[in-house]
Formats: sequence, structure tokens, C-alpha cells
Amino acid sequence: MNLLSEFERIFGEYGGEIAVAMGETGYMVLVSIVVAIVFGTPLGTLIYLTREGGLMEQRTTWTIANLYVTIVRSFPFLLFVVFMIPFTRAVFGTSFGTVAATFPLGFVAVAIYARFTEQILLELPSGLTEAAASMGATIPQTVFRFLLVDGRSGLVYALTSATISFVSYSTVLGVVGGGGVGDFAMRYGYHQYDFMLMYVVIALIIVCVIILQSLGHRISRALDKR
Amino acid sequence: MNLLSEFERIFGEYGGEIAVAMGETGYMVLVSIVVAIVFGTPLGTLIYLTREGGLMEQRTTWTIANLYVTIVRSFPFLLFVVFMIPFTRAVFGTSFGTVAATFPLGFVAVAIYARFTEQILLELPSGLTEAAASMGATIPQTVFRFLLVDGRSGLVYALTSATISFVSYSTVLGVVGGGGVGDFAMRYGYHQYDFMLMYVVIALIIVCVIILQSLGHRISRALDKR
Amino acid sequence: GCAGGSGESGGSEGETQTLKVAATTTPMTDVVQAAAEAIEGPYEIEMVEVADYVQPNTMLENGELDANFVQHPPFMEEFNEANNASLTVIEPVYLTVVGMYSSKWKSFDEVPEGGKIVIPQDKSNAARSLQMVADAGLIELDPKADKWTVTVDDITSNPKNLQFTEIDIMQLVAAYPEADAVFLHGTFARQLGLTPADDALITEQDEQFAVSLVSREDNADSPEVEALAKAFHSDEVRAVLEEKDVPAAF
Amino acid sequence: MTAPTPATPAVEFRNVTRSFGDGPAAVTALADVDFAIPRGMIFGVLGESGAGKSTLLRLMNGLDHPTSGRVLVEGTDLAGLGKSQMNRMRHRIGVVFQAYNLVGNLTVRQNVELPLRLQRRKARSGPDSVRVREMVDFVGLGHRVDHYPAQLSGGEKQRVAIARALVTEPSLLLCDEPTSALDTHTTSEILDLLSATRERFGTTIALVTHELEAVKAICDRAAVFESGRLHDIVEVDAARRDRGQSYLAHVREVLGE
Amino acid sequence: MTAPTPATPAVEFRNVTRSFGDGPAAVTALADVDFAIPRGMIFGVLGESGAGKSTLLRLMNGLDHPTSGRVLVEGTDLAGLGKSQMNRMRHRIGVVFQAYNLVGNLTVRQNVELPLRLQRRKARSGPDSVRVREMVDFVGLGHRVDHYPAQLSGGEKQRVAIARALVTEPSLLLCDEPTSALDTHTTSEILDLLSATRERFGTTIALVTHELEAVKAICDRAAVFESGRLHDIVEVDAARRDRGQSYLAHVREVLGE
Ligand SMILES: Nc1ncnc2c1ncn2[C@@H]1O[C@H](COP(=O)(O)OP(=O)(O)OP(=O)(O)O)[C@@H](O)[C@H]1O
Ligand SMILES: Nc1ncnc2c1ncn2[C@@H]1O[C@H](COP(=O)(O)OP(=O)(O)OP(=O)(O)O)[C@@H](O)[C@H]1O
Ligand SMILES: [Mg+2]
Ligand SMILES: [Mg+2]
Repeated sequence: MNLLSEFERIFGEYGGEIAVAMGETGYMVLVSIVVAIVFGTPLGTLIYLTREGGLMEQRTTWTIANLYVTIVRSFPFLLFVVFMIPFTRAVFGTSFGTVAATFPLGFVAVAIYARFTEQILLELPSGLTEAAASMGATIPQTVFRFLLVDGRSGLVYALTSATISFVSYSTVLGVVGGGGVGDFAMRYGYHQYDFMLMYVVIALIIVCVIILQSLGHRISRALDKR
Repeated sequence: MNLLSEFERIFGEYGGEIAVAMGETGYMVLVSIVVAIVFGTPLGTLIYLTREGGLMEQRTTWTIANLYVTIVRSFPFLLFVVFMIPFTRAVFGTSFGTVAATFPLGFVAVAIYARFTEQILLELPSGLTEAAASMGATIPQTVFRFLLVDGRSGLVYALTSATISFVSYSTVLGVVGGGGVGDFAMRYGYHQYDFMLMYVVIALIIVCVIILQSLGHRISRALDKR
Repeated sequence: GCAGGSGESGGSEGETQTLKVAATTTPMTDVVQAAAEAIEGPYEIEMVEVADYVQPNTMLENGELDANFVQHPPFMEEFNEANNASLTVIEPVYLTVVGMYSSKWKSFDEVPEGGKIVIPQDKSNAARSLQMVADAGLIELDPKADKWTVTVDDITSNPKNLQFTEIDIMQLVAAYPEADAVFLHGTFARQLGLTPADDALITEQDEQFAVSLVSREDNADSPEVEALAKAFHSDEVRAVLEEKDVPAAF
Repeated sequence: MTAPTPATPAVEFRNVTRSFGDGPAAVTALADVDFAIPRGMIFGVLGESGAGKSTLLRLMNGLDHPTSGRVLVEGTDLAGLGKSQMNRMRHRIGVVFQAYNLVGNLTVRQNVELPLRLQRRKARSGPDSVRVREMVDFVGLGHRVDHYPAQLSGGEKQRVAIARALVTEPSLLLCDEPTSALDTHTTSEILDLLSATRERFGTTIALVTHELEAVKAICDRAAVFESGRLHDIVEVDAARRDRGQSYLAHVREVLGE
Repeated sequence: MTAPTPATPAVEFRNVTRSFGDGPAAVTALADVDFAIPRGMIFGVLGESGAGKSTLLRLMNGLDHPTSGRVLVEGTDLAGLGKSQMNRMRHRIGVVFQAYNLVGNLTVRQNVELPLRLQRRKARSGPDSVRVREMVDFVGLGHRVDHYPAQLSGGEKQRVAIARALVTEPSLLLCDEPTSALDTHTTSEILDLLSATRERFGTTIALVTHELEAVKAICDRAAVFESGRLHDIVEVDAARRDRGQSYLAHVREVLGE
């Protein structure tokens, strides 16, 4: 088989569809990243703060927040998507399509990144919170001016790592018509046994992820002055 | 609907099968944990050591190891399972059944845990490797007597976190006849519309994971003397 | 009532009404596309591609779709029964030639003691495959059980001690190289370069398994579904089926 | 040089005991300690390693809590303070930690600015920004404002910590061996600064140090601890103070060349 | 008290320069430094904060590398050593870091044992285990062997670091302000120990310190650095040494009560 002519065939025949699928995946992953930052970081911080021996020890809050993360992460994702359908429909008026599919993914993104955030904060030296306390920093000040400042490189690297998970999760969303490259690869490549197409698309995904990864790596390194 | 009688029905009718499925999941997850520890920890350590500015800076090794982790993690898992079928068959003589299904899961487990390991090691203070170097520690000594010693609590916590991912991934393995509780929930619950059964099984999975999580948490805290 | 219907439907006259029809894979998606070109009147078809066989029915029942094209009637009946739903068959469109195939044996008689038989995991297709194995005389099924809902538990005699493995329909092709016999739909067999006539150990082409256009009881008689039915019967669809070498059911 | 001593002392320890762990491995860091630091005093804390000095300071701003007994700051029992009251109290207490505890991802300037920011003072402009600049210059790091702690030497880090503690002009200043990593010359400059701070703002200073010279130089009074017990309180003889010599000259003198 | 001075010095710096960064933010930590430490000598390193003392020590065991110039240890250019040669060299060099660098998850005993373990000596039994015990006892932490660094005071951590550096009986000992967190009494005990170590094993010691008293007490010679330049090398007048006084007595004497 001539690889070049295969590529020609694939991009000639499916180029437009692949571009659309890439756009869909980009949308799902981007929304997940935003949601992970906006809700995952605070949730992870909350788990860190309210834990036993934490700055804001609070058993009930910790239990609930920690439970959310654990449940959402251990729920088989495909079934979670199904489980969420009534809620998705209530919010978006529909349960299918890229936008609606992103809804369950968002919940998972929050859970994944919250756990990452907690892990990063746990590794910070205790002198940092001690310094914050000694200066009379409020809890929000401790978080924003100390923890997130010294944790930032770890958080960025973890976000990169989490993003790769989001890409991987997004491929399951074909079940509810979410589209995306993963679904495309499944549909045309796997279900129609066009393995060449499937591997080309997977390679595309991987290349994008590698670029993302090295970008995250670079930013993370640049942010670490410690 | 009477919840109690529903439970009676479910456990009466499917109790034995659920037990078998739990056993299968237990097997898959346990093997993944072992493989993650045995291969994931060294791989993550290798990425840490050979990175730019690392103790054993080695561009080629780093690129390959890092690529493995990135590729395996971003490969849509279902397609990865399919991709691995020829190799699985070559190794186990079959690509079906719980044992064979664990093969692709193992590769993913290694990749996930390697990344976790790298992240934990990156957060360790530079004074640690400096102390090791000053004592004339060889690379293996630096790893075993310094890095893994001070990183151990983070590594255990990360292993717990990774295990939850393994559980989640294992549910996808039903497609190649891997069995397990996730597959059970899909098969009887989803595809045969017994939603009560599906949620009961999911609840079972979650309870197991929560126990695992709190165990990991406890061990991790006990190991941290810093 | 028309519980939602399709989101953009119900426009005033002269406006085109978009009909949402779900499909999963080829050849169903090709048929829907052909129908989209063939449809007449103030309608256009929007295909919703879903990588799953349960969701199209759930969505249809919930009024998010106008119709779907993913299944045969027994599969739909199963859904209706389990979910108290009111899906209804509009038109059978094409027949699926299913068969048991083997990469190792020329006939069922060669399948050895303890042979591994791989069948689909959904109820109707599982029953279909068991029925074929029974027809070949390798097992006996409980005569009291319904012919199209039998399960592995209904096997009353299995002298060769055959091992049945149930997996996702989508994975059957992967099982072909190592199973002693595997159930395949015609389209999948073709992907492996197999033809039902030459390569199957046994085939079956029961008309009741014709893949059909399905909608709900509450819109089955509506003009838009009538237009859909007509489109799915068009020459364009027939041409696509011929091209794909699938026998039309009309 | 007697400091003003109004009625309520700046800090008061009433029968304070602090122990860690229990059973045979238990350590009593402070045992039944009872003393007061009058306002405006520079109070030395002396004692061998492990005598309980750092623990003492940590108790003074509520970073640690007594196992028994009470700690009062400016007449207020710390145990009775709510969270935000405690924070407000801490805004008036500067701390120089033994381990510096700088924020690694902030530059020298940002580290010094930090306590002002926490108190919602505008540090970007106005007198506070001038004050930040002044403090950094004073500790001799004017040319390193944009460097990060990892790029500094031990003594430079310590100086940043000192600047950070002084920038808010606290009414109580807790210093845990603030010149341990500093040479004699820088040390005497820092000590001068502490002395001047007290002079100008009436700041009460608790100074943990091993350098008797430092105590001699600026303290009014010093407590000597031994294995957690307050062994003695010594009044410093102000007359014996002497300073002002070039560093190398001082080296030569002491080493006898 | 003159140390033996065989032909090859223990440490030799040949026109060593070490600078960090470039452009306007560049810092020259050491500029064209040229000197030698004869074998068996206790060599003081003095200098203001940021003068380059820690950098100097780091260069001596290859933790850092000169920007230009050469560093020789026992006649060997460190730049020419392979990895395992460097490790073997380091087995003979003990280091007490300014920031201690203890392993947080190891107990006091385990931290002290560590360098022996790395050299594959059997520390569990035999003379080495006795030696570990001895060192821990010597630094006054015999009752804390099973405690972790986080449970220790600053000075106690420093003492563990000293025990760890001495346990292997190194031929070259690099100490970066090893008594900065210690009181006068403990300091003089540690200095005695360093002195005795040299006496017994002929160990060469490089001692960075700000305490002139320490230099006076045990050093044979001291280098004074200023902003990265070797400013002067001072011979210590052994005759002026004096020691042996109770801690409190010493306090009273210095403070003049
Ligand atoms: N990574 C770095 N980047 C920039 N400057 C650095 C770096 N490391 C050290 N320096 C600078 O080099 C100079 C010498 O540092 P060094 O740590 O050797 O000083 P020192 O004499 O040990 O001081 P101290 O007594 O305060 O510990 C200092 O001005 C320091 O800020
Ligand atoms: N968390 C802890 N667990 C057990 N013991 C502790 C803990 N924290 C402190 N200690 C012990 O309490 C005693 C007093 O400690 P502290 O830090 O106050 O000493 P210090 O006087 O500041 O000593 P140094 O001059 O060495 O810094 C020490 O023996 C120390 O080991
Ligand atoms: Mg202390
Ligand atoms: Mg230094």
C-alpha cells in the first residue's frame, strides 16, 4: 500500500469532516479546561482546606466534596453520560449534540482536576501556610497569594495532564452524538474497518496532544521559580 | 416501586453473577495496580531523571519514555484495546476474556502512573537531590534512598487516585469480553434496560472505590513524616 | 401530545421543517443520507449520528427525534416492553443477511468439543445466533421458550459442550480470527472479505429482522413521517443499497 | 535606655506549658513558663538548642497553642480570639522565621510587599511602595529586587525575611534568630535597624538569638531558657555597649593579627 | 598548632570564576579566586552575606561548576572526573549544608546512617552501628533517635546534619555555617568535635562561618571574601584561644551582670 496515496485519499475524501470533528473535540476539550479551572481548582482547594488537620477543617464539607470527586471519577463514564441525560436535557433542552455532550464531560473534568489540585497543594511545604498565617492572611488570601502562587507550576502541569484525560474521555461522547475526532475515528475507522483512516485520525489526535503537552510543560517550567 | 423488594430481586437473581463480575474487576484492577507499581514507577522516575536539567539528562530516552506515556494516555481507550488485539493475541493466544483484556489495561495503567510519579518527584525540594549528590549517591541510590523515601506519601495517594482511573477504564473492557462489574452494568442494566440493576451495580462500584480511597488516604497520611 | 416533536418543526407554511433522524453506522447512515436527498415536500432531514443502539430509542421516545433508523422490529419491541415505550415501525428498509462464520472450519460438524462460539450480547441478536446453532443441530433449545428471545440459559442439550461468549456487536469482527464460529451481520462479513453465500457455515435472512424506519405512535401518522417513509422507499435509497450489496426489503 | 512600660505588657505568659506527643516519646518544649515583656522593650530570648525558644515565639502569635496556661498579647488572651480578630492581631505582629518561609515564586519585591497587600494597603503607589523600596534597599538588596529566593544566598534570604517583617511597622516584632546567617557587619546593621525601629515606633521586639553580642548590643532584658524552663531573666548593662568598626578591622582584632 | 602540609593541597582553586545569569541581572558569585587549603588544615571562610562562601563550598565537591578556572581536590581536577569517580570522591567528602537538607521521612538515626548505607558499609551491626549511635549521642540527640526532622528544632536539625557529615570519617569536611542555629555552648562542643576529628583523622575542614569566635577557636587560617573576591587570607593566632566556661556564666560575663 502506498502511504502517500492513502493520505491523499483520506484527506481528499474526509478532510472536511475531519476538520469539523477536530473543531468539535476542540470545543469539548476547551470547555472542559475552562470548567476544570473555574470549578475544579476551587473544589480541590476546598478539599485541601477542609481536610482533617487542614486550615479550615470541616468534616461535612470535606466529606461531600471528596465524595463528589470520588463518585464522578469512579462512575463508568459511558454510564455517567447516560445517567446525566435527564439533567442535560433539562439544562440544554436536548441531550445530544456537541454542546449537550460537553455537560457530563464538564462534571468529570471538575472532579479530575479537583483531585489533581488537592494533590499539588498537599505537596507544598508547611512553611508556606505558616508564613501566611503569621501575616494574618485570611483564607482567600492564603489561597490566592500563597498556595496558588507556589503551586502554580504544578497546577499547570497537572492541567496539561488532565487535558489529556479530557481528550480521552471526549471520545466516548459519540454515544450521545457528541461527535469529535475520537467518535470520527470510531465511526469511520473502526465500525467501517477503514483502519488506515482510523490510525491517521488517532495520529492526528496524538500529535495535537503532544503539542499541548509540550506547551504545558514549557509554561509550567517557566512559572517555577522555586 | 418497593426498593427493598427490588434489591431482593436483584441480588436473588443476579447475586452470583455480580460476585463473579466483582471478582473479574478485582482481578483487572489488582493486576493494573501491580503493573503500575512495577513498571509505572520506574518509567515515571526515568522521565524525571532524564528530563532537561535532570540528574541523568538524556534527550532521546526522555523523548521516547515521555512519548509512550502521552500516546497511550491520549489514545481513545476503546480504540487502544482494538489496536492491541493482535499483540494481546500473540501473548495470550486469545484476545478475549478477563485475562487478555487486562493486557491493554496494563499499558494504560503504566502510562497513567508514570505520569503521576513524575509529577510527585518534580514537587520534591531540590535540597533532597543535592544531599544525595553530596553523599556520592549513585542514581539508583538517589532514587531508592532519597526520592522514593520522601515522595512515598504522595506516591501512595497518587496510586489511589490512579486505581480509581483503572476501575473506570476496566468498565470499557466489557467490549472485548473482559467482563467485570462495569460490563455487567452495561450488559444487563443498559443494553437490557434494567436500570435499577444498573444503578445498584454502580453503587456497589462506588462503595468499593470509596473504601479504597479512604484506605489510600490513611496509608498516605501515616507515611508522611515531613 | 406532540411532546416537543423536533425542536425546529412546526414552522408556518412555506418554511422547511427539519426532521431529525438518528443512525449509527453504515449502511444505515448511507440510507439516511440518500433519503435526505430524496425527501419531498417542505422537509429536510438532519441526520443525528449516535455511536450506540440504546440512545437513538431513548431520544426518540423522549421526543428529541422524529424517527430513527438503527434497528429491526424485535429489537424495538424489546425496548418498548422494557421501557414502557411507544415506538412503532414505519417501514422495513433492508434485510440483513446474518450468518455464523469460522476462520478454522468448513462446516459446523468440524467444530470440536468445547468449541468457542462468539455471539452478540443484545437479546434479539443473541437469540438469532442461538437459533442458527440449534438449526445446525449442535444444540437444542427449550421448545417452551419464544423462538426470538431464547438465551443461553434455554439450552437444554449441548453435546459438544460448546462455549458461548457474548460480546458487543461491534467487536464481533475482531473475534473472527480466533473463535470456532462467530455471528456476523452481512455488512461486517463483507469487511472481512467474506460473503454469506460462499463463506458462512449457515445463514439466516428472516424478514422480521429487516432494519426499519421507526418513529413514535404519536407521530406515526403525521405528514412529516409519511414523507420520511416515502423517502426511505425512494430509488435513491434502493440505489445505495444495491451499491452496498444489501437486499432491499421493499 | 529604658523603654516606656505602660500598665499592660506587650506579651504575657501565664504558666504556659507546651508539650508534643505523649508516652515515653513525649517532649516538653516549654514547662510552666511565666513572664511578661513590657511594651517598647527589646527582649532577648536565649537558650541552648531545643530549649523552646521557637516554640515560645510561635505561641506569641497563635501559630501554636499552649497545652496549658495562657498567652496574652497586649492584654488579650489569644485563645479567646475569633479568626478575623486573630488576623487583625497578626497584622500588628511581624515575624522573622528561623527558616525564612519566603514565597518561592515571588520576587524579593513581591515578598516584601506581601504583608502590605494582605492588609489591603495599596502598595503599588503612594508611601507604601516607597517603604517597600526603602526596606529592600536597607537590607542591601536594592539591586536584586526582581530576583527570586532560589537565586539568593542564605543570608540574602534572611534579609528579605527581615524586610518583610518590618515593612508593616508592626507594634510587636518576633525575630527567630534573624541574623543567624549573617556576617558580623550585616548583623550589626540589622541590629541597628531593630533598635531604630523601636526608637521610632515604640515597637516591642522579642529577639531569639544565640549571639550574646547581639543581646548585649540592643536588648534591654533577656530571658534564658533551659530545656523548656525559664532559667533566669537577665538585665543588660547598657554601659557595656560598643559598636562601629570596619568588618575587616573587627576580624583582625578578634583573630589577633 | 600547625597542621601537616604534604605536597598536594587538599583543595586548590585556580583562577575560579562563577557567575549566574547574564545581561544586566548577572551576578558574579566568585571572581578569579585562587588559593589552596593544605591537607589537615581547618580553614575558615569568612565574608559578608552573599560574598560567595556557599558557592565556594559547592564548587569543592562538584555540586556546582566553575564558569571558568579549575577546582582540584587532593590533586584531582573535578571537571575531569567521571560519574562513578566523582561519587567515590564524594564518599570522602562530608558536607553540612546551610539548609541542612535532611531526608524528612527518615528518623534521626536513619539520616545519620544514610551515608554509611550509600557506601555499602553494613550499618546495622558492627562498628558502624556503634559509630552512628556515638555520633547521635555526641550531638546530644541520643533520646531523639526515632524522631523525624519535622519534630526537631532548628538547632537539633543542624546537629543531625553535623552527625551525618561526620559519621563516615571523611578526609575533607565542608561545613556551611554549621553552628549558625546553635547556642554558644553547643557551638563550642561542635567546634571541639571538629578539632578532635582533625586531630584524630587528619581531616581537612573548610568552615564557613560568621562567628569570628569560631574561627579564633579552631581555625588555622581563614580566607575573607568580599563580593566574590578573595580579599585576604588571615593566619589565626593560636595563642589567643580560650575556652571552657559554663553557658550562663558566659552569658553573664558578656552581658555584664
Ligand atoms: N542561581 C543563582 N542565580 C543568581 N544569583 C545567585 C544564584 N545562586 C547564588 N547567587 C548569588 O551569588 C552570590 C553568592 O552566593 P552564596 O550563596 O555563595 O553567598 P554566601 O557567601 O554563602 O552568602 P550567605 O552568607 O548569605 O549564605 C549571592 O549574591 C547570590 O545571590
Ligand atoms: N512537633 C514536634 N514534635 C516533637 N517535638 C517537638 C516538636 N516541635 C518541637 N519539638 C521539640 O520541642 C523542643 C523545643 O523546640 P524549639 O523549636 O522551640 O527549640 P528552640 O529553642 O527554638 O531550638 P533551636 O535553637 O535549636 O531552634 C525541641 O526539643 C524540639 O525537638
Ligand atoms: Mg528554634
Ligand atoms: Mg551561604
